[in-house]
Amino acid sequence: MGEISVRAGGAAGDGIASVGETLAHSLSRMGLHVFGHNAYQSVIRGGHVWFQARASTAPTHSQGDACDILYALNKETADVHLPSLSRGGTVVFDPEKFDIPASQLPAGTKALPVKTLEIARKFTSQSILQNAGGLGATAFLAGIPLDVLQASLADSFGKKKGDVVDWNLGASADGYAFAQANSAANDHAVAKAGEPKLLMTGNAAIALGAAAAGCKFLAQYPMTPASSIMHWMAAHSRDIGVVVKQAEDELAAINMAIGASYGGVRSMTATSGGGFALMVEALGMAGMAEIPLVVVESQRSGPSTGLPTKTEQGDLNMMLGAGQGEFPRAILAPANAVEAYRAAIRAFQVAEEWQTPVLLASDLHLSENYMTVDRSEIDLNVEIPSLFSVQPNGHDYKRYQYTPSGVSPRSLPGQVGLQWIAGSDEHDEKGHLISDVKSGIPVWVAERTKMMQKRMGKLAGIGRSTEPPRLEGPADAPLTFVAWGSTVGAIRDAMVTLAAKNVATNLLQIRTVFPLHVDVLEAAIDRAKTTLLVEANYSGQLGRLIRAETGRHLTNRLLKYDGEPFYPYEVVGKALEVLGHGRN
Amino acid sequence: MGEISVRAGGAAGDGIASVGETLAHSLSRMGLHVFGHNAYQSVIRGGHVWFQARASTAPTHSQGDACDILYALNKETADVHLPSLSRGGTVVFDPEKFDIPASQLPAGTKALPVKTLEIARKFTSQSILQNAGGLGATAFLAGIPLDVLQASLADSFGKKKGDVVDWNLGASADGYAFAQANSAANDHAVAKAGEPKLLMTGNAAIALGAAAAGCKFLAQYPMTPASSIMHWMAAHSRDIGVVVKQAEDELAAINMAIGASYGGVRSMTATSGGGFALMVEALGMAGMAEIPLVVVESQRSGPSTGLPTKTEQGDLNMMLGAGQGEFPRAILAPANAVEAYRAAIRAFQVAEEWQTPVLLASDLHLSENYMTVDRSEIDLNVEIPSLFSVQPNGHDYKRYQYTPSGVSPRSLPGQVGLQWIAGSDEHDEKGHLISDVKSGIPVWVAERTKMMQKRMGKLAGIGRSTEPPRLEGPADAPLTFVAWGSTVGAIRDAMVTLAAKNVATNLLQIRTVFPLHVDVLEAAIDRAKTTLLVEANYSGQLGRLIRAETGRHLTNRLLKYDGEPFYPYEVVGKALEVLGHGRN
Amino acid sequence: MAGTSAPSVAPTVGTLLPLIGKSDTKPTWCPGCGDFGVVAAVEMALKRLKIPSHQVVLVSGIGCSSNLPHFLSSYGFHSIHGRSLPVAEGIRWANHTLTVIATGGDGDGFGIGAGHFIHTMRRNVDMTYVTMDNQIYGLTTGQASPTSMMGQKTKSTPAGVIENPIDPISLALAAGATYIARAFSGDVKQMADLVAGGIQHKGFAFIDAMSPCVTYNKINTFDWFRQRVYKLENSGHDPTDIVQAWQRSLEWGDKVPTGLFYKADKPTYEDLEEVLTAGPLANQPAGLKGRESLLDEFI
Amino acid sequence: MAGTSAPSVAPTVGTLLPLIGKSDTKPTWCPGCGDFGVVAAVEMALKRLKIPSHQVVLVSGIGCSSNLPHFLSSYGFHSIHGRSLPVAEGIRWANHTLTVIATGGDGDGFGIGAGHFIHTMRRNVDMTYVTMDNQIYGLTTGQASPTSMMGQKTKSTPAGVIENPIDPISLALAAGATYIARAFSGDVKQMADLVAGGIQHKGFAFIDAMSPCVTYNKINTFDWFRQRVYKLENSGHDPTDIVQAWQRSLEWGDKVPTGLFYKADKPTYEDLEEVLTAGPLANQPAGLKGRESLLDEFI
Ligand SMILES: Cc1ncc(C[n+]2csc(CCOP(=O)(O)OP(=O)(O)O)c2C)c(N)n1
Ligand SMILES: Cc1ncc(C[n+]2csc(CCOP(=O)(O)OP(=O)(O)O)c2C)c(N)n1
Ligand code: SF4
Ligand code: SF4
Ligand SMILES: [Mg+2]
Ligand SMILES: [Mg+2]
Repeated sequence: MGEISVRAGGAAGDGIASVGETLAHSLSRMGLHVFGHNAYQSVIRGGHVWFQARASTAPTHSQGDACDILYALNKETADVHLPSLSRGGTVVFDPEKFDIPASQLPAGTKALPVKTLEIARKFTSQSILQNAGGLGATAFLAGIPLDVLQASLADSFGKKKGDVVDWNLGASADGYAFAQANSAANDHAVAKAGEPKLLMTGNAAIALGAAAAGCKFLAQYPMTPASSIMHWMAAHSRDIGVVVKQAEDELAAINMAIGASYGGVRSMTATSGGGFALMVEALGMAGMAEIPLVVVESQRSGPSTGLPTKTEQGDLNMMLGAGQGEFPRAILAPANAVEAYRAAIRAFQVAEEWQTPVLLASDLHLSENYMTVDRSEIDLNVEIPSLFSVQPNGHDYKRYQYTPSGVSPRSLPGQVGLQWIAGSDEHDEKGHLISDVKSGIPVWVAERTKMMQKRMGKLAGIGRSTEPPRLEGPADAPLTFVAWGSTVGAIRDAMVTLAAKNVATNLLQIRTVFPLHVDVLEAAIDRAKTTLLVEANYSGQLGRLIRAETGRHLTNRLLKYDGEPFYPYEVVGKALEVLGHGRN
Repeated sequence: MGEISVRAGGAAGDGIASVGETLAHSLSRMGLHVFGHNAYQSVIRGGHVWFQARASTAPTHSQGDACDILYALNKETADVHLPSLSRGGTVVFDPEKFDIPASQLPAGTKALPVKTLEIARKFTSQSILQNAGGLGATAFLAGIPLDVLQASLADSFGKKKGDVVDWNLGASADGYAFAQANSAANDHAVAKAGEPKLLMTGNAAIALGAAAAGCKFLAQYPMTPASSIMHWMAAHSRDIGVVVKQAEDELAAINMAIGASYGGVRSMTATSGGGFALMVEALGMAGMAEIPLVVVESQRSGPSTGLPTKTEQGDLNMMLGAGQGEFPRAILAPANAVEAYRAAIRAFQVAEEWQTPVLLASDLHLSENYMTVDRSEIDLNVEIPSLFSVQPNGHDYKRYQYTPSGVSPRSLPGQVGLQWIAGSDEHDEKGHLISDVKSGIPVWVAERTKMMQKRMGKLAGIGRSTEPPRLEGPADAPLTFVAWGSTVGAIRDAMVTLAAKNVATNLLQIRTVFPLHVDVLEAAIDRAKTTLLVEANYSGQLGRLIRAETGRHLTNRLLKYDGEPFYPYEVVGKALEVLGHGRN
Repeated sequence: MAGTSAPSVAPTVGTLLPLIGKSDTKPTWCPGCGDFGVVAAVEMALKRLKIPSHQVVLVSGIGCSSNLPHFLSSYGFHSIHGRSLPVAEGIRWANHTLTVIATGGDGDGFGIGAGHFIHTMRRNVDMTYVTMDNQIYGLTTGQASPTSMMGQKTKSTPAGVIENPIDPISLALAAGATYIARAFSGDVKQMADLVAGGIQHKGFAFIDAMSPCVTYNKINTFDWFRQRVYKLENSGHDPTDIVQAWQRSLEWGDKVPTGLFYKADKPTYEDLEEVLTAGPLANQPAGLKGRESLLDEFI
Repeated sequence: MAGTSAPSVAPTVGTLLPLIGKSDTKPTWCPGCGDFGVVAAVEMALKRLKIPSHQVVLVSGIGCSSNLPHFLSSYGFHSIHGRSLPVAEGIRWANHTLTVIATGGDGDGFGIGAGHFIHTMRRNVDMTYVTMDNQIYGLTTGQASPTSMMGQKTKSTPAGVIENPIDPISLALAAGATYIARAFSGDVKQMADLVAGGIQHKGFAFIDAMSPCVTYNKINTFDWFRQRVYKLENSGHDPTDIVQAWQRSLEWGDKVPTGLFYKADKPTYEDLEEVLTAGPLANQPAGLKGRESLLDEFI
């Protein structure tokens, strides 16, 4: 198994994300599995940002722990990241900018000074070009062939042509050549391993999945880490025929999406916790009026504005409780890009089949990081039924007709003779108000109860339409991880490490956070020898939910709420501790 | 024990609430315990509304089940309510308006036709005066002395004097005399039982408690059933020196209240579920910036607009989950007017001591119904510490200083040398941002963790400052009711009925819904022989919370979500069923 | 609706389809409420324009006035307080062959909904918005509204309102609505004309319908208006002149102008949204079948 | 603060207290960002007026611009996106001896905050509001804002903006602000004068500070403004005439007026709120001790 991790760091505005993306793309084009971790701050220029591209012939589920090559654009990067440089690793830097004393180098690592500014000056006076030289040197150390690097680099400029592209290609070649002449490639340097893979962020996967599921309307208000769903959709809007509306706020965004769904198109909104808080009221309206709706909630570090560019899984309680009163909902929780693509499709299907809001829970770690996907894993051929299925039956049409499933025939405005009034008030089968002159009158009191039961009854069906928890790994392992969402990635990586240490573990992934598949879950927990709950929040919100629904109390916990993603070593350490192997 | 229930019904706009309030006030002035249930619809005129005043020499905790006297202003009232007329009861109506066929009268009841319109015409052509005659007749049947009735009636016009008042007094005397001449008083007719009691709605009790606790600022947006908190405060604003601001929406209301609290006054906002949904985001800001804040959430029947004038306890999940990320909060749940008064005071104390938002969970049944309170139960002498306790220590002042309790010294704008920036972003002890250029840097990642722990650590102290669950009734009873909020009332009444049947029960009242006092609760549940969870919602939200926190699953449940309050007979029936006594 | 064979929601031309009429729900407004005039005017306008009832969507928020959609025979969406406009926009963009009319109260539209009001107007969405402005919160039993006049005593302002009322007309002018009118429930004919004009107008049409609340507003009564209203069309007002419109919008007191303040021709949002040039969104094909080339960007 | 012996938050007169200055937090804005000009102007204005730093509260929402309170030495509240104005109102009413200045971005104030913007102005709350209007969403890395011009290509509008921008000046006129100005970060002196004037003004003062985003808005740059700005005070403009102000507010394109558009004297909200006539709320006694007679109404 060949595996390498390459990290580049600098100040915001230095172009670190481009360097990182180019490296990640080069590696995925070599047919490697790649995970690209983009770490940034809530500031546009300055501060400290970094990007880690981890590539392997085996699947990569997280950013990994250490790095084999560190490209440090400034001193702060060296200070912060040198401790993560693994034995045999190399730090690339420009001695014209700062120096790295030998004493700062971890044992068994070396420094490769590359005069990136000098290289750049050969082409232009724009200092940003320095990145190209550093990129070239870094790529050589990682084992990326020059032609692969240069193709990725050229493509990153899109359709742009001209000097800038040429300078970049030239400088990167110079950096590459310099490293080749002055250093050996890293011991872990990778080689081409197969056909190019797709590299996408969770948000791109969600947007793509939504479009594939028939989404025609996206209303959104910018908010990290959900914004890039809108950016992707807006960039493709005309090409794929999706109307993208940046609303004046999240209140408008969700209400527009609800209106569009009522009006006859599949629609979606996306936001993060603070924006979702503003959508809480309208979510209940979708539940009450039985309007299909998909809402992406990409969590970030709270409470309140919190750490806007850092990850967390702290909004589960809010998603569970969003909206006054009770109505059926589903909460899907994909762990990586492929799962996100499929969850988006399923979200639309569940929303439409059960005529109710569906939440797709993401988080910054999933939404904004890069993951490889095999082309064969993305099936764009989604069956999309017509929404115009109801046939006129004139005055007798009952939009909210009682049915065994709880789902009633839905007409769309413009259909002749099937008018109805969607409403947020309680209503009867025809949609007529119960809330005013009928409320409190015994026969209507009973009707209200029935209508509540009809709506809430859909939860059973939603359970059948959504994915139950999945057990991954040897069934009889001594330890069962329990987790949801992107946290699953570090666990999957940790399981490989643990297996290499002859410690078998398995993973119970909660793919649908609500409604929980209680029977499956109870059976799995009861079968587990020892459990370890892993969540990126303070109080163990999934653990609480599991206890509320099954009574099972998962007492071993690895909780983290510092904004950083889980590192596989943390999971490994905790697993060994729980198993009594002591920390390693 | 003397007990009587008097019900008046008619169309909205008929003045039913006035009739009912006058009856209720007359009864409470007689020193009786009174519960006044005001049932109305979401329509200003027309529809069907009624008011039941239940009075007793023993405490009344709910509207009771049946009525002994029914004053039917229209036919609909007779149709809807005659089935509730108890044996020996009388229905008062005006034969000029409609007739009640003998066949419609339940066994053992009688009709007393009173020509209320004719009486009214002696005084004026305004038909609304008819109520006075009917009121007089009803009062006589109930045993209310004429002078007590007339004093209440006159007082209900406030400082108004003149013809209208005189006409009302005259017509009520005529109705009274007519009933006296043509009927006997009801067998359950009550008599003066002691000193006048106070009669107040839950909302008045909350507003009074807030003012007593030192509230100086209320920002609110009208929403049933919370509006009358604002109405009471606005009516007394100048007298008691409280600024009342009707905001443009609930977003503004809570943010104004937060601003005012930061600015140096105790402040509050109040709303119902839909409005609370809009406050979710700012609630988290109060948690993050550690701003004391009291939020009253008076629940009504959901989801969404639902049944706006009907009751429910369906918002617990929302209150628990409100806000992205995690921050400490408390949720207090009083059951009646006295408890509401005290809970309001405690809410302010907890918010201030722990510098965090406190929710006061009410519902329509508590907020808008009338309950008697002994004057001695209302202690206005609340100790109110100065908010200006921090002394300048210049440049070293740390607004978010780490302390063992998690509470840090708080200065107010205007204090010299103690400037700080309140913020919704993560910050260090001084309030400086961690969210931008520091985020992700290892030392600050650790600082973030510490700051989260400081805030969340306050939950332990909040637990000590709030009321644990209370067991009421014989400790060894075979059945333990578990309930929160206004639902407790019908249970208390049911316990009396059950005791009379020699069925002992007790009640575990959850007075603080969050944080739960887990030790006390677990012990109480484990000690209980059988439990019965009673909640006004679909899914048993408290039961779910209890299971989440204690693992105890309360499987016997009486859940109701039709908008109507619990009736004691429903509780009695379910208790007997659970105990295997069969329904009675 | 993958493919093009899906049933269409485009107007069925040439067939005689039912026009709008009363629904089987009787209005629950107080007798004498101004809103009766508004529902009558909306019905008249739609009938006059011969728009079949299945082509009409009435969207409202929450309030006495917002019950309106229940009383007519079209499609409707009785949404939540303050959000009628974004819901209406969504409907309109899903299917811009529909006639979308938002209705609601002054609290709904200018209080909690103020932000959407401004933004929908600047977008020049091609729809009509009729506010039933009674200068009070009716359904919540009589608190001050954003259009309540200074000094008015209400449940929430027992000592009188102390903020300047919003003037919806000047706000609409500032925000860029392209058809701006004031009507009065005491003159249903004029109101119907203004609503019909608004529906025909290409762009955002706003009609502030003064619609007295006979129960809670004892100041701005039918009589109060009758003594003050005068018609702009009889007063030499030029509705294409924005400065004149602005000056007229300042008149409120002894004289209250009704009629069309302003009208302008500008491209609508739907004109400018390129995706909609291919027809109503609800009729366009959905999904990405056969669009494998979209994946190339991820290599 | 039961009783009157509580420490007072009223201004300490006669003592020489520190004026505002820079805080120990360095601005994190991009080099060249227009917001540097705004923070300088606010500091200059406050210094000139000699308001001690403990008497000042800077309130903001969320955005690049909303970080401003951290960079000065006064009290401050860096709140949530769009809510600076209600937070500021609450602070002001808690203690109306404080100088309350709200600051924030165009998205913060005119997008998500539009409703509060309108309502705070109609109330004529005695405070100052300075928007750092860069016609873009900076902190979220470059989406269209409510003041982005038609056609501008951004991350959220790759085919160009298709809605008319909000004009904050005309909106403020329509909503009843009593001091309305436009400033430009390229002229810190004028901006400081306008901010100082706004602080001194009794009533709601709004200063739309055009503050170019050098990273994401490549259209409305410093140069763009420099080529267009002219000063109202040099142009015979009469800021007491609302119709002139309205006409000037329509100018945006080849010419962009800066300076004071409008100023009027009207009672403030704090003047009219009777409870505040007894002094700052924070200094008034609290609680109901000895007020047993209040219970009589419940008999
Ligand atoms: C979020 C929210 N807040 C408050 C309410 C309560 N509410 C219902 S109608 C209404 C205002 C009614 O006034 P208006 O919009 O003028 O309509 P009117 O009844 O006068 O026609 C309010 C505040 C609500 N339904 N939702
Ligand atoms: C409720 C909510 N929605 C969205 C965001 C994300 N957000 C942060 S700043 C911002 C807009 C920034 O634009 P502007 O207010 O113009 O300030 P600028 O950065 O341009 O100074 C947005 C949308 C948020 N913090 N909260
Ligand atoms: S309360 Fe007023 S607005 Fe509501 S229905 Fe009655 S008259 Fe009309
Ligand atoms: S992104 Fe724009 S607004 Fe933000 S700091 Fe940079 S230049 Fe200023
Ligand atoms: Mg109104
Ligand atoms: Mg901006």
